[in-house]
Amino acid sequence: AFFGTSATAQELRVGIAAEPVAIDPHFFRTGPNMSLRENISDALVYNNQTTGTIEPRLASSWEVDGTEWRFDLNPDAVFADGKAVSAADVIFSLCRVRNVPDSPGTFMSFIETIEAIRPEGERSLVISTKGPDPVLLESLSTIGIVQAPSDEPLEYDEADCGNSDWLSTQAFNNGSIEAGIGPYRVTSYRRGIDTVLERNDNYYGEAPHYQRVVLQAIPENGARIAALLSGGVDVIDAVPVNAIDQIYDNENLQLVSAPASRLIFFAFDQEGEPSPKITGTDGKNPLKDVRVRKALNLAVNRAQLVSTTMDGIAEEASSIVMANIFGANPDLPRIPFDPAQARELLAEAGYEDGFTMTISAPSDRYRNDTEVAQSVTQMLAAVGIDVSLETYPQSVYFDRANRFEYSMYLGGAGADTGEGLSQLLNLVHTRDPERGLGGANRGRYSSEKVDGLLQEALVTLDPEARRALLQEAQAVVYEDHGYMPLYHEVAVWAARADVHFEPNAGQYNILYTARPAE
Amino acid sequence: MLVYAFRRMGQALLVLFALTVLVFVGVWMIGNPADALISPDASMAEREAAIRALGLDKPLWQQYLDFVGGLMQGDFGNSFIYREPVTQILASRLGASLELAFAAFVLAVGISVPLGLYAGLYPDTRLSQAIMGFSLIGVSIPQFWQGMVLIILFGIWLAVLPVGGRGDTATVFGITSSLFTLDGLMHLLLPAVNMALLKMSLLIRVTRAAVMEVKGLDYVRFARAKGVRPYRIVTKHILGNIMLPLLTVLGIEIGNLVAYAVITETVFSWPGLGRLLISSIQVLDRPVIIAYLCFTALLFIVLNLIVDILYTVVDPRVRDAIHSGGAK
Amino acid sequence: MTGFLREFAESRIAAFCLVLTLLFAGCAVLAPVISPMNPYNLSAFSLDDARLPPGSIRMERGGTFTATLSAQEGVAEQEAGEAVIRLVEEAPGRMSLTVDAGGAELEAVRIQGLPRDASVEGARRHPIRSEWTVTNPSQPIVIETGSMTPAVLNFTVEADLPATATGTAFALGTDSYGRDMLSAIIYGIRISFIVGAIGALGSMIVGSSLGLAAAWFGGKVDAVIMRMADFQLSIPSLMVGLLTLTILGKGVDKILIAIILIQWTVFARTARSVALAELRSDYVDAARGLRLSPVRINLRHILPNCLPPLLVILTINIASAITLEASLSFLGVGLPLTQPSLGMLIASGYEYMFSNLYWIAIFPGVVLMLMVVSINVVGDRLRDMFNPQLKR
Amino acid sequence: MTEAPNSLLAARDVSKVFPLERGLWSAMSRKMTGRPMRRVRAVDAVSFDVAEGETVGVVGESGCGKSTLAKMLAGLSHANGGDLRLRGVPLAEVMADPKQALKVQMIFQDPQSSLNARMKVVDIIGEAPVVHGLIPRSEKEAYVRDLLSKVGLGPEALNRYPHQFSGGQRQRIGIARALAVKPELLICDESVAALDVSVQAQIINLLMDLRRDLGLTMLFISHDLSVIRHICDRVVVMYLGRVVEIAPTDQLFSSPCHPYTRMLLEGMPRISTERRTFLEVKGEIPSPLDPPPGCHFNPRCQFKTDECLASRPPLDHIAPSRSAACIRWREIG
Amino acid sequence: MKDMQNVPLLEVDGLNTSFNTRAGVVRSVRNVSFEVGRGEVLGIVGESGSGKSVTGLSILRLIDPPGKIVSGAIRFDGEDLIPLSERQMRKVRGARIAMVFQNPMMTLNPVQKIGDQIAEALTEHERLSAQEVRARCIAALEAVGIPSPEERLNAYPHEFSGGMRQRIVIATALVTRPDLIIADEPTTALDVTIQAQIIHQMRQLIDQTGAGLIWISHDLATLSELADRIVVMYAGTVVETGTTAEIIGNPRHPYTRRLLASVPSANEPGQPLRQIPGIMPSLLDIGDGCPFASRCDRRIEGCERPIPAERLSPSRSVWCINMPEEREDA
Ligand SMILES: Nc1ncnc2c1ncn2[C@@H]1O[C@H](COP(=O)(O)OP(=O)(O)OP(=O)(O)O)[C@@H](O)[C@H]1O
Ligand SMILES: Nc1ncnc2c1ncn2[C@@H]1O[C@H](COP(=O)(O)OP(=O)(O)OP(=O)(O)O)[C@@H](O)[C@H]1O
Ligand SMILES: [Mg+2]
Ligand SMILES: [Mg+2]
Repeated sequence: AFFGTSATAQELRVGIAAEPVAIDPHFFRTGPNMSLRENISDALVYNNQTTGTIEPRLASSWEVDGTEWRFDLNPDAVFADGKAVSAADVIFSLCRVRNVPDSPGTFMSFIETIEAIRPEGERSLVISTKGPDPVLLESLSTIGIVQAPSDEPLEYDEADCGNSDWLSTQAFNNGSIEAGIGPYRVTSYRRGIDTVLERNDNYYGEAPHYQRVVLQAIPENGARIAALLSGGVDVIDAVPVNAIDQIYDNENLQLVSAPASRLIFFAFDQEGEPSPKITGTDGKNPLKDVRVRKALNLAVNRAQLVSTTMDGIAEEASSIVMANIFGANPDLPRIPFDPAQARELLAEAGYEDGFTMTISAPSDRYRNDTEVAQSVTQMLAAVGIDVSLETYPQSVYFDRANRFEYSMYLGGAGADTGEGLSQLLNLVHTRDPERGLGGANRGRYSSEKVDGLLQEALVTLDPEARRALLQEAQAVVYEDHGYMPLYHEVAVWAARADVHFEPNAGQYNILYTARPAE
Repeated sequence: MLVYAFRRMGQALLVLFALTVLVFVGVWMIGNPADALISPDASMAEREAAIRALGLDKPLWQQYLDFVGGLMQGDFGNSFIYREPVTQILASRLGASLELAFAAFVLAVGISVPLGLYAGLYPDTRLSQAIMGFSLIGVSIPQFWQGMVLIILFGIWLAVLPVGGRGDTATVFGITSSLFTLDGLMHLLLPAVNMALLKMSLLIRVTRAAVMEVKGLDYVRFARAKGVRPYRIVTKHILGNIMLPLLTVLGIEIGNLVAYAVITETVFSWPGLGRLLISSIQVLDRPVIIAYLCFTALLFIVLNLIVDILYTVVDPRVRDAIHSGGAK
Repeated sequence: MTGFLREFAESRIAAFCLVLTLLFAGCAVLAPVISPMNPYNLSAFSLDDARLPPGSIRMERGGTFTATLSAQEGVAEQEAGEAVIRLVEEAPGRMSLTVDAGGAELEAVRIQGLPRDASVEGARRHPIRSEWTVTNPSQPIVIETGSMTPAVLNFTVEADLPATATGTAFALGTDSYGRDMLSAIIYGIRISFIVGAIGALGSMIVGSSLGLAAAWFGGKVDAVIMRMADFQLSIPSLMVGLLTLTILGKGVDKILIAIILIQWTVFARTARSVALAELRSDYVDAARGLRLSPVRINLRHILPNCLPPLLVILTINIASAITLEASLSFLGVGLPLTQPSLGMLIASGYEYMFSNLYWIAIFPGVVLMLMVVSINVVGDRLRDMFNPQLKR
Repeated sequence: MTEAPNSLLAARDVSKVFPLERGLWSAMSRKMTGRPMRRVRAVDAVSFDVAEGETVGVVGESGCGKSTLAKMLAGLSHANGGDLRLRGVPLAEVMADPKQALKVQMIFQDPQSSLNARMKVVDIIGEAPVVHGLIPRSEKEAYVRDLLSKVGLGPEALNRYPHQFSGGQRQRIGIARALAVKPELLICDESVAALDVSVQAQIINLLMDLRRDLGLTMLFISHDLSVIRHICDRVVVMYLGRVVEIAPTDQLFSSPCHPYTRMLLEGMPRISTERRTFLEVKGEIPSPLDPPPGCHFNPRCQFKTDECLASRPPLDHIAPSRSAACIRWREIG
Repeated sequence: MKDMQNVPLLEVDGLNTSFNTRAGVVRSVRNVSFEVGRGEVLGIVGESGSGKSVTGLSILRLIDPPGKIVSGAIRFDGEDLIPLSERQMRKVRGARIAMVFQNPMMTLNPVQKIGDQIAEALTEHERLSAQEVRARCIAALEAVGIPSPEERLNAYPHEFSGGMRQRIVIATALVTRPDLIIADEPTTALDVTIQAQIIHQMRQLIDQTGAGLIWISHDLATLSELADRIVVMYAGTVVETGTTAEIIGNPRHPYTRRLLASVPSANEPGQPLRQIPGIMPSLLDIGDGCPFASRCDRRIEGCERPIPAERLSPSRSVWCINMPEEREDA
């Protein structure tokens, strides 16, 4: 019910666009689940994407020596039954990630590099990785630690760790098992309606302000705004672009935002010959020609796209990794908007009359995705390409993308772990299903040089050296015009003016820092 | 007639069978549930793991056989995303859907049939014209628009009604519903009105058209010649004779109210079945879709049966027609 | 014919709505001729014109001067093309900014990159970003610098020369792509009218035929048709549409097929129910006695008597056909997004409900409303006229 | 009974039964209580012949199955039993051929429900002849106008709808419709009942002209005995679904053989300036739902014997082209 | 109330009823006047379409738009019905004046049991127990000769033959024991024995309660034996009124005369019946002259002008300016 009760000092009501599908922190790797997990199930460490730092959580301290990571657990952290968190719980949790019953999308990729885990007494453990893993902490920050059913630590291996009782997801969902230790605990979870959180009074860290938080599922944009305007909720997430102005003008409300790491881009099919959605080129794929890719990049007026189509709720992008994120390359200049040169380049490449191309975009995946795609379509049309747009709901869209049915398609890729390497590996590394690389690289951009740089970064622990490698890789992609980066998203929340709500670059709803505004 | 009922049941089974096949093939044609479920950024290995976990790596016919096997034991399978029995998921939404449908139905029928009667009886009065004009609102303004206007009007400007969600529930006679609490009713009002408006225009118009047909007939005049009260003329002689089209429309609309309140449920964040269906279609959650459609198919078949039986109750002539098999 | 029209026009409102309906039909036929702009030609409109309110005139952008200021000692001066941008510290924490564009009037000055606690007098701050916009700056712009000290001055100033009008007017404003709303609506009417009218009419033809057949033949035929209807009814319309179009591909004709597949059931069941009662009338026997063919008896004798409720459903289904097309196109299986129907315009305009751009949100809806209302009123009037009981 | 040599229509033991109870509930309750299904024997083993060119009258109490019989003869409803032949060919076969079938036409008793409320008179009458190619479409209006004038309606009727006419006017539209397709056998179900005598005279003259000129055969159902007497060659008298007497008209009127026929003739009103006392029906009027055993007429019959209660009296051939279903016909006739 | 005895039960005075059609005004009833006394049977005859039913409906004010009672007075028991409100009129209909409609097929509601339809006429006017209502319904059905009435109460109209429906309608009219019955061709579908039964019942009612009866019919024979007085209508107007003996025995208006000549029994069997050449004029915008003039062989100068009534005796008027001589045999 979202009306009548206003934000008391005791209760915070949040209208969320997408509800978590489970309370189980290991069940399903999607934004809403991970967002909830941040509040109810602490990981070993916290990845503060806003500041770009890793903060202690269940692990009060850690040290690294090559492939050996040693974590000391916070002795104050206790589960609901009063038992302190132990190494056995951590091992169990990491093992469980591989063995969550029926998970539709696991967190497995975050623990792939872990070779072994060794408890050192009750409150310490050592994780050894297969090779140097510079992003282990970021990876571990995504995995909530739940209480192991038995005190005896498991033997960590890549299979089932010799265990069979993995705690069912239902048990988490119906509240018979706690999701772990967090500032809040879930007291009621009604799918399609709401999730109610109560303050965890045994929490070892700073106590959150609100006694109760109600997360209300309001997927429809208008309904979510209406709920805020009518006072039914105190905070909403995923504020749609078109409503920003009105909320801004409303004295009782405020907007908070954080740049998010997700890059929205167009990818070019650089392998198909002919390319599936291009005609009028005698079977050639013009997108394999760097001049054409450059021409397309120059044809797009990113400043206008951001200021008009996105109404300023985005950050123009020229390369893959967002400025705040580890590995960003600030030296790469803006990609200029130069339609004249674009036409010249097209002519030079032999397409003075352009060519016919259908570009593809999802209709319900990213904020404003169709509008953005259509704006770009318009811009490409303006440089003489006979371009049209097709859009699909995501259930159809990505299936086709995975079958390489597009020539130029709209995509988005974030830095899940809060640093650039994973994003780059996913997006610009040559597609290599075996090793799980280039998974999002459905245009099949491929550069040996980039691959080499990224491989090296993968085993470079020294941050500065690694940063340089990532930056250089991006410079290569930039020169190659391997992608058409458009912008990085900005996450926006709206809240009542009397509520202090902190934005989060990971687009998570961080509830425990919320409090009444001064 | 008993045979008739059995035959209808047999036909229903056929319909259900066709439906499940259609959904399997349809979902398979539309896209891959795995892609709709997992994050597009996920790695290939994870994707394949997920596909295996969902059983989508098997050939389609095998998946279907597995499904039918489960069905034999009364198991509709687990939802792809929630990994919980779909029957349980559906059941959790049914209450909200039914009460919304009920409220909308009561509103729609309670208001529109009298209005339609009036407009049909006195077509030339101002009020009738106003009713007819009003009835156009329902059809001509898209429902989501209407919903938002209601929200803005009553939720934001006047701020007298809640704008979404289901209110408190109470249990009376073993039925848990928000119909029994004030808060629940307040929450129910706007969505019910939103849903009722569209049905109302339909009902007003069907009623009016039928009344205009019937009111000039001799038996209505004869009833007047008997000195029968206008009220009784309307209820017995006119209503009785316009029941056929009305019942048909109602039969379908009740089904639609329960099963496809998607727009209203979305705009008003009502936790009903319609929204579940749409989100399931979006992510191609096949088990939910199938169970859902089987449910609605049964709903419609039963409603249709009831309507057919009611036909024979309200119009004895139809009874003859059905039994003597058409025109012959 | 004239007598018919005169009779029709006895209801003023109906006459007015007939004119409107014809007007909409005219839009459907003549869209390319009457619309000021071709909204399907993507290169014909530009984001420069996006979101202009109704009555705006297309503007040719003036030039923009951009300068990034970084100077010390409280004074900065930067040349940007023909303009000179100066910054002077007036008092601690207060600076004044002048843009000298060689005497030209400026339309707007945007200042980006100021710290969060800075502010600019008389300017509007962007809701999210640190960007301040001063419209029509005549005097020096005063900046409260907040935590920024003159020593580390580092922000960007953009100054726009006034735009010049080039003549094309947007009577109903433009949408977020810079597309003329009026043209988009006219073209949208074209699609929606065709889809709505033909789709619903087609459904009525198919549905009533099946319904009549079910009533006439009874038995097996009845069972098969009615179970088909059950089958169809139990699949949500959106899903039927999705499946049909996924199998058949895109296109107006395919959408029409989908609509007919979806809508025939209501017609069929209504026609059947009324026909069942009519079949008992002597006039049907009389027609059979005259050895008229069953087709003829059904179409010429029974159907007209079933028509009143069918017509009601028809007019209502027109609206839902239009909405259905919009949803299907929105899901990407209908018509291309770049060729929006009225329904699509409404669906996308709906996103602007809570924005200040009322013309995007409301106009298409108002037009649809007018269209549906007028079609309905015309339909009602026709029905009344063809009701012999009301005949004089 | 042997078929007459020039027999056009021959009915042998034709029956029609209407079930009275339908529906799930009554079916179930019948199953449980073992009660037999209730039905109306609307037409019960009726046999007679109509010769080519002959006009046969059918009289009988209301509800005795005349309309039901007429509909069966017109091929509009199926008999439950017995045999119907048109010129020796089973009726079902005749009806399969539209050209042949058209030759049998019926004028319905109820002029209102037999006229389609949504069609104009010109279409009601003119449709079939045009469809069957009897006249070209262009001549439809003239043809209909001509027919209308024959039944005494003016041309302004052409474009009106049925509800705008008086009862008699509607009846005449129905007559015109049947005549429009040039039938050879015309079944008139109370076709002149609603007409005033002057119009009735006009219609009867018209029918008699048609009979004379085209050899039209007619089955003429009526309550008006004076009309029957005027135009019929033979008369079939029915009572409660059965034929009780068949006789040439003059013989019937002069010497009725069945008590019911006698009662009818006695009750026949005559134009007079005297007031008459109208008598109540003597005895109980039997119900078609629950007909009395034996002769159906027995509860009202003054000649009743015990035998009349026991078995159905056969339709005896008592004279050339005369039959009666009464065991005491000799005493009565 | 003694002086009321002199007031006729029903007095129709200068009634005009028209239908406003697209083609023009159909003047179905023009200047019709007649009286019905207590215990009296008034017969109305006339060409089909001459306005008999419309007259009957006008008395009960049941003319629906586009029809309208244009002028005239309908005094029932001395009280004019025209100015009454619908509510007051409702008390008259059914209870005091009952009507039997012409078309029995359409007069009964197809979806209501006939028992309810008969009972309705009672329960709307009187407070009665369910048993009483049932008993009276059964009695009424018996009176009109419907066999096994108890069971038939639960049947629907389409399960009856035309004549049976007609009897049901008559039963409905009789069940309230009204003061005046307007019977519009009530026995056309009935055999003479049943007709006699029905007339017998009506007569009984009349004799017992002093009710009046208007009997609209084409059946001159029955009328001649039943009616006290007869009104002859033609094309919307009354052309002749008089006692039955006067009209039947000695018709004076050319139309009446020719009408009587058309009766089959007045003709040689098998020979063409005597008919009136021509057709009734259209009632559309019909003038006030003699409507029969166009078909009349005695037409003279002046027939096209309004025809005054010729009062031949206190009970008898003829609207003709050139009426034939009295018959010798009368
Ligand atoms: N609704 C109407 N619209 C136009 N004309 C009408 C309407 N109802 C009746 N009439 C006309 O009024 C005239 C009188 O009709 P009415 O029913 O009174 O005739 P009638 O004397 O009862 O004839 P019948 O003996 O055939 O029943 C007819 O000519 C008829 O055409
Ligand atoms: N559809 C039906 N269902 C049940 N009974 C019926 C049906 N049609 C007719 N009957 C019954 O069959 C019997 C004969 O009816 P029918 O209409 O043939 O009589 P009829 O001789 O034409 O009488 P009338 O002279 O009154 O028109 C009646 O008892 C009637 O109740
Ligand atoms: Mg009959
Ligand atoms: Mg009449």
